[in-house]
Amino acid sequence: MSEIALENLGKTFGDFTALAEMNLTIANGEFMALLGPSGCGKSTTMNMIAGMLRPSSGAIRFNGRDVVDVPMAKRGVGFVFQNYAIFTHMSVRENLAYGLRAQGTPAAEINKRVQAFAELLQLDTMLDRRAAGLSVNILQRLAIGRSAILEPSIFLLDEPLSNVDAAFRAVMRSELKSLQGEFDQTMVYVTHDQLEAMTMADRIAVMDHGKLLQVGTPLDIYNAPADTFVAKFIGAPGMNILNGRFVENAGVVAVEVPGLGTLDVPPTLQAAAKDKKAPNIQIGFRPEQVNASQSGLTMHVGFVERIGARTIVHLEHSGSTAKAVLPSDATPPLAGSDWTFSASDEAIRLFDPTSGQALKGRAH
Amino acid sequence: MQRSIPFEIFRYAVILGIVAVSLVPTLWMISMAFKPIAEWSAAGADLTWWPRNPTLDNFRFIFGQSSTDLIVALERTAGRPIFASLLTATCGTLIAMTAGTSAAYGLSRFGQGGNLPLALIQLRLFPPMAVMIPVMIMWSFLGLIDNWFGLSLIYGIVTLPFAFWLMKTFFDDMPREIEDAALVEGCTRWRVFVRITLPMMRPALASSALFVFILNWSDYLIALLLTTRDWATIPVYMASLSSSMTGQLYGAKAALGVIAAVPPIIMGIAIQKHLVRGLTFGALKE
Amino acid sequence: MTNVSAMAPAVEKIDAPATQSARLGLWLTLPAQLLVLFIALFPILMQVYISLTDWSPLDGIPWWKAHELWIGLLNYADLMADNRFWGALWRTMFVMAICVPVQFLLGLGLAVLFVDDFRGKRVLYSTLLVPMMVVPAVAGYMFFMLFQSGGPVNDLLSFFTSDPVRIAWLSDPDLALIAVMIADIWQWTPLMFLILLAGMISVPQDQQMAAILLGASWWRRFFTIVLPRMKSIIIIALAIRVIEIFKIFDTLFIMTGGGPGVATETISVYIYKVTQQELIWSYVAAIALAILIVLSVVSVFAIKRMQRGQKP
Amino acid sequence: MPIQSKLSRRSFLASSSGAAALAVATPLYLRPDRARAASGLADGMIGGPTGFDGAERYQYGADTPEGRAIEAVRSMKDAGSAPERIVLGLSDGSIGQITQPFPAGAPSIKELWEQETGITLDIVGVPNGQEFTKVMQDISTKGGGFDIYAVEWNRLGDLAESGGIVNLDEYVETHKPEWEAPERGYVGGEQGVSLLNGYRGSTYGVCLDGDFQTWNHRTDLFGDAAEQAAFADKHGYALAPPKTWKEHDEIAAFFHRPDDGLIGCSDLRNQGWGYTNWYQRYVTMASPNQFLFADDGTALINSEQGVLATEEYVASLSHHSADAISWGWPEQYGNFATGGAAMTCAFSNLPKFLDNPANDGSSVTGKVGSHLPPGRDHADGRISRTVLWFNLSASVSTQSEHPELCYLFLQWLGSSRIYSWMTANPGGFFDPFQLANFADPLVRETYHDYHMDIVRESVRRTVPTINYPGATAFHNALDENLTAALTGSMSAADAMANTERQWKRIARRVGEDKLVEAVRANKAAWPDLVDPV
Repeated sequence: MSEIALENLGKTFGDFTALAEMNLTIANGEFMALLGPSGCGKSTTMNMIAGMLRPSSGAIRFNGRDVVDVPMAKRGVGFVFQNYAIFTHMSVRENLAYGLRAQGTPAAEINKRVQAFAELLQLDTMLDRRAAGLSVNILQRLAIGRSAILEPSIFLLDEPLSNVDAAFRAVMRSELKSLQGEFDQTMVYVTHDQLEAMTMADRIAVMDHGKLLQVGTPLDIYNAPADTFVAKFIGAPGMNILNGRFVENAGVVAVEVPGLGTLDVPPTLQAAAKDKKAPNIQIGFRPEQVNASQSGLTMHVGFVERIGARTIVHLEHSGSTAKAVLPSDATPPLAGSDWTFSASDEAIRLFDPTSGQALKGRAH
Repeated sequence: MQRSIPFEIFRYAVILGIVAVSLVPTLWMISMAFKPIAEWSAAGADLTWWPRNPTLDNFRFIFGQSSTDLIVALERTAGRPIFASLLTATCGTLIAMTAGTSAAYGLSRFGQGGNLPLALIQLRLFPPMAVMIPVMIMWSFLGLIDNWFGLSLIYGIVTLPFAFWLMKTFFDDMPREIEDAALVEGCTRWRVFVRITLPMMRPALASSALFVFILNWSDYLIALLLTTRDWATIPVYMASLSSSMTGQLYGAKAALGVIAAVPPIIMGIAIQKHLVRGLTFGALKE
Repeated sequence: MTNVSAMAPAVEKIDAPATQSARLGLWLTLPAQLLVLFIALFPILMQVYISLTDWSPLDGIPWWKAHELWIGLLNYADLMADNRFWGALWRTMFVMAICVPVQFLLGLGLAVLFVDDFRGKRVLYSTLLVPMMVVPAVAGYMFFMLFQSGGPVNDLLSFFTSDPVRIAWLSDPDLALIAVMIADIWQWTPLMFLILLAGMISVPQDQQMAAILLGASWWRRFFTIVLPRMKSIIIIALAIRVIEIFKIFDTLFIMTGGGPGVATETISVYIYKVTQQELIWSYVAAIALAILIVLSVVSVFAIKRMQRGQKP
Repeated sequence: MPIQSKLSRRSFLASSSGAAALAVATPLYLRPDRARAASGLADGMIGGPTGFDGAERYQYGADTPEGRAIEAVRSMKDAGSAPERIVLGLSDGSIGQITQPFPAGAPSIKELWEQETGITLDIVGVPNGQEFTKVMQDISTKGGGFDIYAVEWNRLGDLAESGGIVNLDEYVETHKPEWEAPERGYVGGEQGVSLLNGYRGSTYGVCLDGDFQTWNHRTDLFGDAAEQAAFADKHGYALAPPKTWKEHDEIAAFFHRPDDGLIGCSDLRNQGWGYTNWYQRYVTMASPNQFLFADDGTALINSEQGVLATEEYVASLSHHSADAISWGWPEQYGNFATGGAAMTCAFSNLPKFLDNPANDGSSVTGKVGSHLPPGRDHADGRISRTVLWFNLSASVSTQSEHPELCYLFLQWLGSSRIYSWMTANPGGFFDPFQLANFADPLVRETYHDYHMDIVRESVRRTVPTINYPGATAFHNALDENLTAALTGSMSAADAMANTERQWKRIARRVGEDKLVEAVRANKAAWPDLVDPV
C-alpha cells in the first residue's frame, strides 16, 4: 500500500519538454487515471514512476520516500504494458512464476502462489499452455496476474485496452475494475480514452502538452472543466464553446454571441462575470444540455445524425459550430432549417478567451 | 535505462580492445599499401609497422606506371581486373537479385516453388570446388570461360540462395493491405508487384544486394577456375603480383586490397541503416 | 515465430483469381528454378557417370567415353579408405567446432555491448564491420605476413615476453591450423555480430522492461528473455557460418595452401588438390557425390526438425 | 664494373615503358622485304633484331632453324593458310622477356615476330604455379583458349597421354630445328633434346627454360676476414663455398643467426619446392646416382639411403628460416634480396634479378657468388648433383587450328639465336640452357660471368626429376610425406615407407608398363660425372 507523490516533476529530452512541473498526489489505494491525447506526457510520467526514465527535475515519493535513485527493479511497482509484454516463448505458468523465481522464492511456495493466482484469474485451466496465441483478455489477465503475484504496492497500467476492439473493451473494462477490487493497490492507469478513465478511475488527471490541467473525480472533470481543453476533451461530443461578449442589461449580465443571440449568465457566475473587465468571453455548454427554446441562440441545422438512443444535431452559423444531443424521443429540427435553443443555467460555463481558464462560480 | 560507471568503463574497455585487435590486419594492409619496398619485410629485425617513407608508388605501380623502386614492369595493370570484378560482381548480383526476388515473391504470395528453399540451401551448402569440373565443362561448352557473362552467371547462381532468403523475409514481413488495395482498384498482380511492391521494397533490395555483392566481390576460387585473361578478377590478378626481382609484391597486393575494399565500404555506408534490419532473415517476425 | 517460414512453403490464398495468381507465381519462380536446374542437373548426372569410372583427363579420352574405364563402385570404396579425405573432413569439422562457437560468443558479447546507445557507438560499430569488407584473398596475403616468425603478430606478442617471440606459425602443423582459424574468426565475427545485434535489437523492449520490473537480474533476463527470443536468429547465424566454414578455402588456401603437409587441408582444399594437381577427376566426382548425399540428408533432416520446432 | 653499368635502371625503365606504349598500338605488318631493307641486317641475314651493338649475333640466315621457320611461315602466309594471330599461354613473370625490348634500341621479340610474319602474337598470362592447372582446364574442357601451352617440362608425359598436345615429330623432320647442334644446341646433344622435348621417343615440346637449380652464396659473408677466422677456429678448415653436404650443413649452421635477420640457407620451401633439396641429398647417396626407381619400376626410396637423406633434410631445417615450410620462391627471392640468407639454391636466374644494379629492391647486388652443388664422397670419387625442376616447355595444343605454324613459332623462339637474345633480357625468368646461351656475351652480362660458368657445370651434374605420366601425383605424395617429416608429425622412415606405398598406388593407376619404359628413358639422361675428391 503506497501513496505516490509527484513533486514538481519534469522531464526534458534535449530541447523538448515532455513534462513540466507536475504536482500530483495519488492516495493509497486510489485508482488514478492519467488522461490525455498522445504526446501529453502521461506515459512519460508513468515511466518515471516505474523507474524506466529518470526525471530531469522534481521528486517522486512513495509514502514520502524519494525513489528517484531507486532502480526500477527495487521499486516494487507492478506494470502492465500496452501490449502486455507477455513472455510468449513461455507457458502461462512460467509467466506467472517469473517474478517469484527471480526473487528466489522456494519452488513449493511458487507453485502454491501460482495456483492460487491462476484460480483467482481463471487461468487455472490453461497453466501449461504456451502464452503465444492466447486471446487478448487472457493475456491481459495474465499480465496483471504476473505483476500482482509479487504483491506490488503500486500498479501501473499503460493503455492496456488500446489494442482491443471497441466491443471487447467494455468487457475488459469491467474485468479490470473488478480485478482492482481484488488486489486493492494504488493504481495508475494511463489512457487516451476518456470513457475508460471515466468508468474506472476514482480520480482523473487530465494532461496536455506536458502539463497537468486538472485533477478530479470523473464527475468534477465532466461538470467543472478547468479550461476549454478539458471541456472539449471530456465528453462525447465535447462541450460546445462559442465566442461571445458580455452585455449588461439592468445589472444582469448576459452573453451575446454575435449573430446568434444571447444566453443568460446563471446567477452563480454573475459575480465572476462582473469582475471580468474585458467584454470578450467564451461560453460553454454540453450538447446533452441543449433544449429547443423560444429564445436563446439561433443556428443553422447542418445535418442530423440519429444514432439509436440519441440524435446529434450539427449546428453552424457564421463560422461558429455547435452540437446538440437530443434524446431519441424528442423531435429533432429539420436539416436546413434554423433552430433556436438555449441551455439551462446549471449547464452554462464561462471561459476566459485568452487563458482558456474557466471563470469560477460562487454560490449566491 | 540507468547505467553504472563501472559498466561503461567495462564496455569501452572491451569494445576498444576488440576493435584494436580487429584493426591490426586492416591497418597492416593499409600501412603496407603505402610502404616503399625497403619496408615491406615481415622478417624479423627490421619489421616496419608504419611507413617511414610513405609513398604512392604501390598504387602507381598497379596502374601501370613504373616506379623507381619497383622496376618490374607489369604485363597487365589492375585497371582491367578492377573493371572485371565490378562488372561481374554487379551482374552476378543483378542475376541473383532478379531471380531471387521474383522467386521469393512467388513463394511468399502465391505459394509457388515450395521446393526452392531446400534446393537453395543445398546449393549454398555444397562446396563449389566439388562441382567445378562439370561446371568448367559446361561453361566451356557454352563458350563462357573467361567471359564476363559466364562469371556473372555462376556468381548469380551461387549467391541466389542469399538473395532469395533475404527477400523472402522482407516479403513475408510486408503488410499485404497496400497490395490488396491496389488490386481492388483493378491493377493486375504483375503491375502491383512492379509498381507497388518493388518500390516499397527499395531499402530491402538495397541491403540484400549489398550482401550478395560482397559475396560475389570476395570470390577467389570460382574466378580462378573460370577465367584466364580478359576477365580475371581482382583476387585472381592479385596472385600475379609477384616478381623475381623482389618476391611477392606485398605492397602492390595491399594497395590493390585497399582499393578492393572501397566499393563494399561505400555501399555499406550508403545503406548502413538498412543493413541491420536486413540481416534478421525474418527470424524475428512474431 | 516464423523464421523458418523462409523454408516452409507458406501457401497463402489470394483473393484475386486463383489460377491467374498461380500462373504468375509460377512465372516468378521460374528463373530461380531454371538456374537451380541448370547448375544441378548436368553436374550431378555427369558426376554420377564419371564417378563410376577411372577417368582422368590424362587418359586422353573425352569424359563422355569414360565408360571405357568403368570400375563400378571402386572409387567409393577408395573413398572409404582414403585417410586424407577423412582427415580433411575431420579437420574441416574441427575448424567449424572451434570457429563457430568463438565467433558466436564474440559476436554475442559485442552485440550485448552494442545493444543500447553510448557515445561513439556508430564509429565503433562501423569499424568493427571493416574486416567483412576486406577481400578474403587480400586477407590471406596479409595474414601470411602477419604470421611470419619475425612478423607483426610475434612482434606484438613480444611485448609480453622478455625475449622476442619467434613462433613459426605457418610452419607448425598445429599453429598453422590455429592461424587459419584466427583469420577466419577475424574476418567473419563481424557478420555474426551484425546478425546477432539485429536479433538483439529486435527483442521487444517491453518484455525486457517487464522482466526488470519483475525483479529479474541482468543475467536472468539475458538467459530467460533475450536468448530464447533470439533463438531463431541464433540458429540462422550459426547455420550461415557452419555452411560457409564447411567450404572454407580462399583465405586459408592463400595463407598455407593446406600445408604444412596436410595440416590445414580442408575438404575444399583437398578437392582442389585432387582436381587441379592430381587430376583424378572420377575420384573427385565420387567425393562430390558422397558430400552431396550427406549434405542432403543433413539439410533435409535439419529443415524438418526446424519446422517441427516451429509448430506451437 | 662497366658491363653491369650498361644495364642501368634508366635504360631498363626506358625500354619497359616503351613496351607498354607499343603494347597498345596495333601491330604493324610491314612487308618483309621492306622491313629488311630498312633494318640494316648483316650480310646474308634474312631476319633478326637490329638496332643495338651485337645484334648480328641474333640475326639469322636462310639456312638456320630461325630462318627456315620464318620462311615457312611466310610461305604459309602467302598461301593464305596462316592465321591472324596465335595465342600463347605463358607464366606471369616470364612474359616480359618477349614483350619488353632489350637491350636499348632493340625491338621486343613480339614486335620482331609480328614484323617478320605479320601474325599477331597474343600472350595470355597464367599465374605462377597455375600453369599446368590452366592447361589441363583448357584440354579437358575443350576450351580452346590457347594455341600454345607452356608448362613444366616434366608434365609433357601427362599432357601427351591426355591427347591435349600435338606430336611434333613430323614438323621437326620437315623444318630441322638443329636442337642437338654441337656448340650451339642443347647440353648433352640428342639425349638432352630427348629429355627436355621428348616423351616416349617423340617430340612433344620445345624447351624454353633452363631451371637447373644452382647454388648461390654471399661473397661478402664468405670473404669477411672475421667470419673466416671464426669459422676456421670452430671447424678447422677454411670457410669457402661448401663442396660436400657435411660442409654445407656446417657452414649453414655457422651463418644461421635468425635474431640478426640472417639464416644459414634459404632453399627449403613449401610443397612443390622443398623437394629439390631432398632430391639433391638423395641422389648423391650412391655413385654415380641413387635412383628413384629401379629398372623394373620398383621404388627405391624406402631404403637406408632414402631414410638417411630424409633425416639430413629434416635436420637441415635447423639452419633454415623458421617459416621455410610456408615459403614459396617469391619469399625465397624476397628474403635473399634483403640479405636474409647466407646461401641458397634457386633457379639460375637469381643473380640476374638480385645481383642487378637496376634492382633497387636488392641489397645484395655485387655480393652474390655461385658454387657447384654440394656432393658426397664415394669410393670412386665425389658425386655432386642438382636437379632440373620446374623448367617451362612449350607445346602445341591439339585444339589449335594451325599446329604447324605454332610449331614454327616455337622453333624460331626456341633456337639458339633468338633464345640467347631472349634469355639475356632481364624482363622475365626464362633461363639459358643451350650451349650458345652460355657463351653469349649479352647473356653472360645479364647473368654474370661468375654465374654462367657455374651454371654450365651444374647442368652437367643435373638429374632430371620425375617426368613420367603421374609426375604430379608422384611429386605430391613425396612432398606431403617429406613435409610431414619436416613438421615432426612423421618419422623419416615412416615418410619413406608411406611415400613408397602411395607411389605403388599411383604406378598402378598410371600403368606399370608405361612407367617402366618412361623410367628407363628418364634414367638415360642422368649424368655419370664423378668429381675427384
